[in-house]
Amino acid sequence: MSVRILYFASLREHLGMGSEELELPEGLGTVGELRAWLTSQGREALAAVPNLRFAVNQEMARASDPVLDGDEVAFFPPVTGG
Amino acid sequence: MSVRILYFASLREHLGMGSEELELPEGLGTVGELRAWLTSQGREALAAVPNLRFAVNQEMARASDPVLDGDEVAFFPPVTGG
Amino acid sequence: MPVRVQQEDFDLSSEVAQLRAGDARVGAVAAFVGLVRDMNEGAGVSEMALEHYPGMTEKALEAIVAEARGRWDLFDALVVHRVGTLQPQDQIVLVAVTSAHRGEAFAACEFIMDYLKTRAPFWKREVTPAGARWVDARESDEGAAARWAR
Amino acid sequence: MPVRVQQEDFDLSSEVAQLRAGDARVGAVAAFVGLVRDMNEGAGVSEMALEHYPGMTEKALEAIVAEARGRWDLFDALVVHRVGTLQPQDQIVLVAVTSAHRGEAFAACEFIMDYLKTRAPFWKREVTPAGARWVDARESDEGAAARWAR
Repeated sequence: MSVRILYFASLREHLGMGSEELELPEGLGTVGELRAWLTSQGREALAAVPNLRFAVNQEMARASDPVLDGDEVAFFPPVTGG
Repeated sequence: MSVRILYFASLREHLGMGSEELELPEGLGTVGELRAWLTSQGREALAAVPNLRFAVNQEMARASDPVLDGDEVAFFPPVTGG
Repeated sequence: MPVRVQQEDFDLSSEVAQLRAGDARVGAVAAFVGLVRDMNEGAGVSEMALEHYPGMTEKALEAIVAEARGRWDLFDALVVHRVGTLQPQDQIVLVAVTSAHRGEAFAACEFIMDYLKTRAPFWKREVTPAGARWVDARESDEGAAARWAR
Repeated sequence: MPVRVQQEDFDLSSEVAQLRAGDARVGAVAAFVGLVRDMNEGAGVSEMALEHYPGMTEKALEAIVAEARGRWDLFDALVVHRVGTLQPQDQIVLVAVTSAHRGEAFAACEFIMDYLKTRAPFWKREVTPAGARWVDARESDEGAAARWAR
Protein backbone atom coordinates (compact mmCIF):
# COMPACT_ATOMS: atom_id res chain seq x y z
CA MET A 1 0.00 0.00 0.00
CA SER A 2 0.97 3.59 -0.53
CA VAL A 3 1.10 6.28 2.17
CA ARG A 4 2.20 9.86 2.50
CA ILE A 5 4.56 10.47 5.45
CA LEU A 6 5.16 13.89 7.02
CA TYR A 7 7.89 14.98 9.45
CA PHE A 8 7.91 18.18 11.49
CA ALA A 9 10.18 20.39 13.58
CA SER A 10 13.40 18.79 14.91
CA LEU A 11 12.49 15.48 13.28
CA ARG A 12 12.17 17.16 9.87
CA GLU A 13 15.57 18.78 10.41
CA HIS A 14 17.25 15.55 11.51
CA LEU A 15 15.87 13.63 8.55
CA GLY A 16 16.53 16.45 6.13
CA MET A 17 13.05 16.16 4.61
CA GLY A 18 9.49 17.22 5.39
CA SER A 19 7.58 14.50 3.57
CA GLU A 20 7.85 11.41 1.40
CA GLU A 21 5.52 9.12 -0.53
CA LEU A 22 6.22 5.46 0.15
CA GLU A 23 5.09 2.01 -0.97
CA LEU A 24 4.95 -0.04 2.20
CA PRO A 25 5.80 -3.75 2.31
CA GLU A 26 3.09 -6.26 3.23
CA GLY A 27 2.39 -6.76 6.91
CA LEU A 28 2.64 -3.18 8.15
CA GLY A 29 -0.69 -2.70 9.95
CA THR A 30 -0.16 0.00 12.59
CA VAL A 31 1.52 3.34 13.14
CA GLY A 32 3.97 1.66 15.51
CA GLU A 33 4.93 -0.94 12.90
CA LEU A 34 5.35 1.79 10.31
CA ARG A 35 7.61 3.71 12.65
CA ALA A 36 9.76 0.63 13.31
CA TRP A 37 10.04 -0.12 9.61
CA LEU A 38 10.97 3.50 8.75
CA THR A 39 13.64 3.44 11.46
CA SER A 40 15.09 0.27 9.96
CA GLN A 41 15.14 1.97 6.55
CA GLY A 42 17.71 4.59 7.59
CA ARG A 43 15.40 7.08 9.31
CA GLU A 44 17.01 6.55 12.74
CA ALA A 45 15.84 9.95 14.04
CA LEU A 46 12.39 8.35 14.42
CA ALA A 47 13.81 6.30 17.27
CA ALA A 48 15.86 9.14 18.75
CA VAL A 49 13.14 11.77 19.31
CA PRO A 50 11.79 11.50 22.88
CA ASN A 51 8.02 11.11 23.19
CA LEU A 52 7.47 11.02 19.44
CA ARG A 53 3.88 11.87 18.49
CA PHE A 54 1.82 10.53 15.59
CA ALA A 55 -1.11 11.71 13.52
CA VAL A 56 -3.08 9.75 10.94
CA ASN A 57 -5.05 11.79 8.42
CA GLN A 58 -4.46 14.89 10.53
CA GLU A 59 -5.79 13.48 13.79
CA MET A 60 -3.67 12.58 16.79
CA ALA A 61 -3.08 8.81 16.79
CA ARG A 62 -1.52 6.06 18.90
CA ALA A 63 1.10 3.50 17.98
CA SER A 64 -1.63 0.86 17.90
CA ASP A 65 -3.84 2.76 15.43
CA PRO A 66 -4.16 1.24 11.94
CA VAL A 67 -2.48 2.59 8.80
CA LEU A 68 -4.45 2.09 5.58
CA ASP A 69 -3.71 2.59 1.92
CA GLY A 70 -3.79 6.29 1.01
CA ASP A 71 -3.36 7.52 4.57
CA GLU A 72 -1.39 10.60 5.53
CA VAL A 73 0.79 9.70 8.52
CA ALA A 74 2.73 12.37 10.40
CA PHE A 75 5.55 12.00 12.94
CA PHE A 76 6.61 14.88 15.17
CA PRO A 77 7.96 15.85 18.61
CA PRO A 78 5.55 17.01 21.36
CA VAL A 79 3.90 20.27 20.32
CA THR A 80 5.08 23.59 21.75
CA GLY A 81 2.74 26.29 20.39
CA GLY A 82 0.78 28.89 22.27
CA MET B 1 -18.55 61.85 69.55
CA SER B 2 -19.07 62.97 66.00
CA VAL B 3 -19.17 60.70 62.93
CA ARG B 4 -19.89 61.00 59.25
CA ILE B 5 -22.45 58.48 57.98
CA LEU B 6 -22.82 57.46 54.31
CA TYR B 7 -25.64 55.54 52.61
CA PHE B 8 -25.49 53.97 49.15
CA ALA B 9 -27.72 52.51 46.45
CA SER B 10 -31.20 51.32 47.51
CA LEU B 11 -30.50 52.35 51.11
CA ARG B 12 -29.67 55.90 50.01
CA GLU B 13 -32.90 55.99 48.00
CA HIS B 14 -35.05 54.65 50.86
CA LEU B 15 -33.58 57.13 53.32
CA GLY B 16 -33.70 60.00 50.84
CA MET B 17 -30.14 61.05 51.69
CA GLY B 18 -26.59 60.01 50.86
CA SER B 19 -24.84 61.22 54.00
CA GLU B 20 -25.20 62.93 57.35
CA GLU B 21 -22.96 64.26 60.13
CA LEU B 22 -24.12 63.15 63.56
CA GLU B 23 -23.27 63.66 67.21
CA LEU B 24 -23.67 60.23 68.78
CA PRO B 25 -24.94 59.69 72.32
CA GLU B 26 -22.62 58.14 74.94
CA GLY B 27 -22.33 54.36 74.92
CA LEU B 28 -22.32 53.69 71.19
CA GLY B 29 -19.16 51.62 70.79
CA THR B 30 -19.63 49.46 67.67
CA VAL B 31 -20.98 49.57 64.14
CA GLY B 32 -23.85 47.27 65.20
CA GLU B 33 -24.82 49.57 68.06
CA LEU B 34 -24.66 52.56 65.71
CA ARG B 35 -26.91 50.78 63.26
CA ALA B 36 -29.47 49.95 65.97
CA TRP B 37 -29.47 53.52 67.25
CA LEU B 38 -29.89 54.97 63.73
CA THR B 39 -32.80 52.60 63.13
CA SER B 40 -34.44 53.80 66.33
CA GLN B 41 -33.96 57.40 65.16
CA GLY B 42 -36.28 57.03 62.19
CA ARG B 43 -33.93 55.41 59.71
CA GLU B 44 -35.90 52.16 59.54
CA ALA B 45 -34.51 51.22 56.13
CA LEU B 46 -31.32 50.23 57.97
CA ALA B 47 -33.23 47.30 59.43
CA ALA B 48 -35.07 46.46 56.21
CA VAL B 49 -32.15 45.99 53.78
CA PRO B 50 -31.22 42.29 53.64
CA ASN B 51 -27.55 41.49 54.32
CA LEU B 52 -26.64 45.09 55.05
CA ARG B 53 -22.90 45.74 54.70
CA PHE B 54 -20.71 48.16 56.66
CA ALA B 55 -17.49 50.04 56.08
CA VAL B 56 -15.51 52.10 58.60
CA ASN B 57 -13.09 54.63 57.14
CA GLN B 58 -13.55 53.06 53.72
CA GLU B 59 -12.70 49.52 54.72
CA MET B 60 -15.20 46.68 54.97
CA ALA B 61 -16.20 46.21 58.63
CA ARG B 62 -18.24 43.93 60.86
CA ALA B 63 -21.04 44.78 63.28
CA SER B 64 -18.62 44.19 66.16
CA ASP B 65 -15.97 46.61 64.87
CA PRO B 66 -15.47 49.81 66.92
CA VAL B 67 -16.68 53.27 65.90
CA LEU B 68 -14.46 56.14 67.06
CA ASP B 69 -14.79 59.91 67.06
CA GLY B 70 -14.21 61.32 63.57
CA ASP B 71 -14.84 58.02 61.78
CA GLU B 72 -16.56 57.74 58.41
CA VAL B 73 -19.12 54.92 58.63
CA ALA B 74 -20.91 53.63 55.53
CA PHE B 75 -23.99 51.41 55.24
CA PHE B 76 -24.94 49.74 51.98
CA PRO B 77 -26.51 46.65 50.38
CA PRO B 78 -24.28 43.85 49.05
CA VAL B 79 -22.17 45.13 46.15
CA THR B 80 -23.10 44.31 42.55
CA GLY B 81 -20.35 45.77 40.36
CA GLY B 82 -18.31 44.08 37.68
CA MET C 1 -1.98 53.46 38.58
CA PRO C 2 -3.17 49.87 38.62
CA VAL C 3 -6.84 50.84 39.22
CA ARG C 4 -9.09 53.45 37.65
CA VAL C 5 -12.74 54.37 38.14
CA GLN C 6 -14.10 56.42 35.28
CA GLN C 7 -17.17 57.33 33.24
CA GLU C 8 -15.33 57.08 29.91
CA ASP C 9 -15.12 53.91 27.88
CA PHE C 10 -11.77 52.10 27.55
CA ASP C 11 -9.95 50.37 24.70
CA LEU C 12 -8.85 46.81 25.41
CA SER C 13 -5.84 46.84 23.04
CA SER C 14 -4.38 50.12 24.27
CA GLU C 15 -4.86 49.20 27.92
CA VAL C 16 -3.11 45.85 27.42
CA ALA C 17 -0.38 47.43 25.27
CA GLN C 18 0.32 49.99 27.99
CA LEU C 19 0.28 47.33 30.70
CA ARG C 20 3.01 45.28 29.03
CA ALA C 21 4.83 48.14 27.30
CA GLY C 22 8.51 47.38 26.87
CA ASP C 23 8.44 44.39 29.19
CA ALA C 24 9.75 41.42 27.22
CA ARG C 25 9.51 39.17 30.28
CA VAL C 26 5.74 39.00 29.76
CA GLY C 27 4.68 35.72 28.17
CA ALA C 28 1.02 35.74 29.15
CA VAL C 29 -1.79 38.29 29.33
CA ALA C 30 -5.15 37.25 30.75
CA ALA C 31 -7.93 39.78 30.36
CA PHE C 32 -11.58 39.95 31.29
CA VAL C 33 -14.19 42.41 30.06
CA GLY C 34 -17.62 42.64 31.69
CA LEU C 35 -20.45 43.97 29.53
CA VAL C 36 -24.01 45.26 29.99
CA ARG C 37 -26.43 42.53 28.89
CA ASP C 38 -29.85 43.38 27.47
CA MET C 39 -31.47 40.78 29.71
CA ASN C 40 -31.13 40.06 33.45
CA GLU C 41 -33.23 37.88 35.74
CA GLY C 42 -35.69 37.38 32.90
CA ALA C 43 -36.37 41.06 32.20
CA GLY C 44 -35.20 43.24 29.32
CA VAL C 45 -32.63 45.86 30.32
CA SER C 46 -32.61 49.13 28.36
CA GLU C 47 -30.18 51.07 30.54
CA MET C 48 -27.91 50.59 33.52
CA ALA C 49 -26.53 53.05 36.05
CA LEU C 50 -23.49 52.30 38.18
CA GLU C 51 -23.10 53.96 41.56
CA HIS C 52 -19.96 53.67 43.67
CA TYR C 53 -18.35 54.87 46.89
CA PRO C 54 -15.64 57.31 45.79
CA GLY C 55 -12.47 56.86 47.79
CA MET C 56 -13.32 53.45 49.13
CA THR C 57 -13.71 52.03 45.63
CA GLU C 58 -10.13 52.80 44.67
CA LYS C 59 -8.80 51.52 48.01
CA ALA C 60 -10.79 48.30 47.72
CA LEU C 61 -9.60 47.67 44.15
CA GLU C 62 -6.00 48.42 45.08
CA ALA C 63 -6.21 46.02 48.01
CA ILE C 64 -7.57 43.30 45.72
CA VAL C 65 -4.77 43.84 43.20
CA ALA C 66 -2.18 43.83 46.00
CA GLU C 67 -3.60 40.56 47.30
CA ALA C 68 -3.36 39.02 43.81
CA ARG C 69 0.25 40.17 43.46
CA GLY C 70 1.03 38.54 46.78
CA ARG C 71 -0.45 35.23 45.68
CA TRP C 72 0.93 34.94 42.16
CA ASP C 73 4.07 36.01 40.28
CA LEU C 74 2.67 38.87 38.24
CA PHE C 75 4.50 41.61 36.40
CA ASP C 76 1.54 43.96 36.41
CA ALA C 77 -2.23 44.13 36.84
CA LEU C 78 -4.89 46.63 35.86
CA VAL C 79 -8.51 47.23 36.84
CA VAL C 80 -10.67 49.78 35.02
CA HIS C 81 -14.27 50.07 36.20
CA ARG C 82 -16.82 52.43 34.72
CA VAL C 83 -19.51 54.34 36.62
CA GLY C 84 -22.48 56.39 35.45
CA THR C 85 -25.07 55.49 32.83
CA LEU C 86 -24.44 52.64 30.40
CA GLN C 87 -26.36 50.90 27.60
CA PRO C 88 -26.57 47.21 26.65
CA GLN C 89 -23.32 46.03 25.00
CA ASP C 90 -21.33 48.77 26.78
CA GLN C 91 -18.13 47.75 28.54
CA ILE C 92 -18.35 47.90 32.36
CA VAL C 93 -15.09 46.55 33.68
CA LEU C 94 -11.65 45.46 32.51
CA VAL C 95 -9.23 43.31 34.46
CA ALA C 96 -5.90 42.54 32.80
CA VAL C 97 -2.90 40.72 34.26
CA THR C 98 0.58 40.04 32.89
CA SER C 99 2.82 37.16 33.92
CA ALA C 100 5.54 34.92 32.55
CA HIS C 101 3.19 31.94 32.28
CA ARG C 102 -0.50 31.51 31.60
CA GLY C 103 -1.54 29.60 34.72
CA GLU C 104 -0.74 32.49 37.02
CA ALA C 105 -2.25 35.06 34.68
CA PHE C 106 -5.55 33.17 34.44
CA ALA C 107 -5.78 32.54 38.18
CA ALA C 108 -4.96 36.12 39.16
CA CYS C 109 -7.38 37.60 36.63
CA GLU C 110 -10.28 35.44 37.80
CA PHE C 111 -9.39 36.03 41.44
CA ILE C 112 -9.48 39.81 40.96
CA MET C 113 -12.89 39.60 39.27
CA ASP C 114 -14.31 37.32 41.97
CA TYR C 115 -13.09 39.62 44.75
CA LEU C 116 -14.22 42.74 42.90
CA LYS C 117 -17.71 41.25 42.62
CA THR C 118 -18.03 40.87 46.39
CA ARG C 119 -15.70 43.51 47.89
CA ALA C 120 -15.61 46.59 45.67
CA PRO C 121 -18.37 49.11 46.47
CA PHE C 122 -20.25 49.34 43.16
CA TRP C 123 -24.02 49.02 42.77
CA LYS C 124 -25.97 48.45 39.57
CA ARG C 125 -29.40 49.87 38.90
CA GLU C 126 -31.10 48.74 35.73
CA VAL C 127 -34.06 50.06 33.78
CA THR C 128 -36.56 47.43 32.61
CA PRO C 129 -40.08 47.64 31.10
CA ALA C 130 -41.40 47.25 34.69
CA GLY C 131 -39.37 50.25 35.87
CA ALA C 132 -35.94 50.80 37.42
CA ARG C 133 -34.59 48.34 39.98
CA TRP C 134 -31.42 47.79 41.96
CA VAL C 135 -29.70 44.61 40.90
CA ASP C 136 -29.65 41.94 43.61
CA ALA C 137 -26.33 40.44 44.62
CA ARG C 138 -25.92 36.88 43.32
CA GLU C 139 -25.23 34.18 45.88
CA SER C 140 -22.99 32.45 43.35
CA ASP C 141 -20.64 35.45 43.55
CA GLU C 142 -20.05 34.83 47.25
CA GLY C 143 -19.31 31.20 46.41
CA ALA C 144 -16.89 32.19 43.65
CA ALA C 145 -14.96 34.48 46.02
CA ALA C 146 -14.97 31.87 48.79
CA ARG C 147 -13.11 29.40 46.54
CA TRP C 148 -9.98 31.53 46.96
CA ALA C 149 -10.06 31.55 50.77
CA ARG C 150 -6.97 30.20 52.49
CA MET D 1 -14.42 31.15 11.32
CA PRO D 2 -13.63 30.43 14.95
CA VAL D 3 -9.95 29.61 14.26
CA ARG D 4 -7.26 31.27 12.15
CA VAL D 5 -3.60 30.50 11.53
CA GLN D 6 -1.74 33.46 10.06
CA GLN D 7 1.58 35.24 9.75
CA GLU D 8 0.07 38.69 10.34
CA ASP D 9 -0.31 40.25 13.75
CA PHE D 10 -3.79 40.71 15.26
CA ASP D 11 -5.50 43.47 17.21
CA LEU D 12 -7.06 42.39 20.49
CA SER D 13 -9.80 45.06 20.52
CA SER D 14 -10.99 44.48 16.97
CA GLU D 15 -10.99 40.71 17.38
CA VAL D 16 -13.04 40.93 20.57
CA ALA D 17 -15.34 43.58 19.08
CA GLN D 18 -16.03 41.34 16.10
CA LEU D 19 -16.55 38.29 18.29
CA ARG D 20 -19.30 39.95 20.31
CA ALA D 21 -20.60 42.27 17.59
CA GLY D 22 -24.29 43.01 18.04
CA ASP D 23 -24.80 40.29 20.63
CA ALA D 24 -26.25 41.96 23.72
CA ARG D 25 -26.57 38.60 25.49
CA VAL D 26 -22.81 38.67 26.11
CA GLY D 27 -21.96 39.65 29.68
CA ALA D 28 -18.43 38.29 29.86
CA VAL D 29 -15.40 38.15 27.59
CA ALA D 30 -12.34 36.22 28.73
CA ALA D 31 -9.26 36.64 26.57
CA PHE D 32 -5.72 35.33 26.61
CA VAL D 33 -2.73 36.59 24.64
CA GLY D 34 0.53 34.65 24.51
CA LEU D 35 3.68 36.64 23.79
CA VAL D 36 7.29 35.97 22.81
CA ARG D 37 9.50 36.39 25.89
CA ASP D 38 13.12 37.53 25.60
CA MET D 39 14.21 34.78 27.98
CA ASN D 40 13.42 31.05 28.10
CA GLU D 41 15.03 28.26 30.10
CA GLY D 42 17.70 30.69 31.26
CA ALA D 43 18.84 31.82 27.81
CA GLY D 44 18.21 35.09 25.98
CA VAL D 45 15.87 34.77 23.01
CA SER D 46 16.40 37.15 20.09
CA GLU D 47 14.01 35.56 17.61
CA MET D 48 11.41 32.81 17.40
CA ALA D 49 10.09 30.82 14.45
CA LEU D 50 6.79 28.97 14.59
CA GLU D 51 6.27 25.91 12.41
CA HIS D 52 2.92 24.14 12.06
CA TYR D 53 1.15 21.32 10.24
CA PRO D 54 -1.14 23.05 7.74
CA GLY D 55 -4.52 21.39 7.57
CA MET D 56 -4.20 19.49 10.81
CA THR D 57 -3.63 22.69 12.77
CA GLU D 58 -7.00 24.14 11.81
CA LYS D 59 -8.78 20.84 12.44
CA ALA D 60 -7.13 20.44 15.85
CA LEU D 61 -8.05 24.00 16.90
CA GLU D 62 -11.62 23.59 15.65
CA ALA D 63 -11.96 20.35 17.59
CA ILE D 64 -10.70 22.07 20.75
CA VAL D 65 -13.17 24.94 20.33
CA ALA D 66 -16.00 22.47 19.66
CA GLU D 67 -15.08 20.57 22.82
CA ALA D 68 -15.15 23.81 24.83
CA ARG D 69 -18.56 24.72 23.40
CA GLY D 70 -19.85 21.32 24.43
CA ARG D 71 -18.64 21.76 28.00
CA TRP D 72 -19.72 25.35 28.69
CA ASP D 73 -22.51 27.71 27.62
CA LEU D 74 -20.60 29.95 25.25
CA PHE D 75 -21.91 32.36 22.65
CA ASP D 76 -18.73 32.34 20.63
CA ALA D 77 -15.02 31.52 20.76
CA LEU D 78 -12.02 32.53 18.70
CA VAL D 79 -8.47 31.25 18.33
CA VAL D 80 -5.87 33.15 16.30
CA HIS D 81 -2.38 31.63 16.18
CA ARG D 82 0.55 33.14 14.33
CA VAL D 83 3.24 31.24 12.43
CA GLY D 84 6.52 32.36 10.88
CA THR D 85 9.24 34.50 12.41
CA LEU D 86 8.52 36.56 15.53
CA GLN D 87 10.49 38.85 17.84
CA PRO D 88 10.37 39.24 21.63
CA GLN D 89 7.19 41.06 22.72
CA ASP D 90 5.35 39.92 19.57
CA GLN D 91 1.91 38.39 19.98
CA ILE D 92 1.77 34.65 19.29
CA VAL D 93 -1.74 33.52 20.12
CA LEU D 94 -5.14 34.91 21.03
CA VAL D 95 -7.96 32.96 22.62
CA ALA D 96 -11.19 34.86 23.29
CA VAL D 97 -14.50 33.50 24.57
CA THR D 98 -17.89 35.15 25.10
CA SER D 99 -20.52 33.99 27.55
CA ALA D 100 -23.34 35.33 29.71
CA HIS D 101 -21.33 34.90 32.92
CA ARG D 102 -17.66 35.09 33.80
CA GLY D 103 -17.15 31.65 35.31
CA GLU D 104 -17.83 29.87 32.04
CA ALA D 105 -15.82 32.37 30.01
CA PHE D 106 -12.74 31.97 32.22
CA ALA D 107 -12.95 28.17 32.31
CA ALA D 108 -13.45 27.80 28.56
CA CYS D 109 -10.65 30.24 27.72
CA GLU D 110 -8.14 28.45 29.95
CA PHE D 111 -9.32 25.04 28.72
CA ILE D 112 -8.75 26.04 25.09
CA MET D 113 -5.25 27.30 25.90
CA ASP D 114 -4.35 24.16 27.86
CA TYR D 115 -5.56 21.89 25.07
CA LEU D 116 -3.91 24.02 22.39
CA LYS D 117 -0.60 23.69 24.24
CA THR D 118 -0.70 19.90 24.08
CA ARG D 119 -2.85 19.05 21.03
CA ALA D 120 -2.37 21.68 18.33
CA PRO D 121 0.56 20.94 15.99
CA PHE D 122 2.77 24.00 16.44
CA TRP D 123 6.50 23.92 17.18
CA LYS D 124 8.66 26.78 18.42
CA ARG D 125 12.28 27.26 17.45
CA GLU D 126 14.15 30.02 19.22
CA VAL D 127 17.41 31.80 18.50
CA THR D 128 19.70 32.28 21.52
CA PRO D 129 23.33 33.40 21.87
CA ALA D 130 24.27 29.68 21.83
CA GLY D 131 22.47 29.18 18.52
CA ALA D 132 19.01 28.09 17.41
CA ARG D 133 17.13 25.39 19.29
CA TRP D 134 13.75 23.72 19.22
CA VAL D 135 11.79 24.52 22.36
CA ASP D 136 11.20 21.49 24.58
CA ALA D 137 7.64 20.66 25.58
CA ARG D 138 6.97 21.46 29.23
CA GLU D 139 5.73 18.66 31.43
CA SER D 140 3.56 21.16 33.30
CA ASP D 141 1.57 21.64 30.08
CA GLU D 142 0.55 17.98 30.10
CA GLY D 143 -0.51 18.40 33.70
CA ALA D 144 -2.53 21.51 32.91
CA ALA D 145 -4.40 19.71 30.12
CA ALA D 146 -4.96 16.62 32.26
CA ARG D 147 -6.85 18.70 34.84
CA TRP D 148 -9.76 18.92 32.39
CA ALA D 149 -10.03 15.16 31.81
CA ARG D 150 -13.39 13.64 32.53
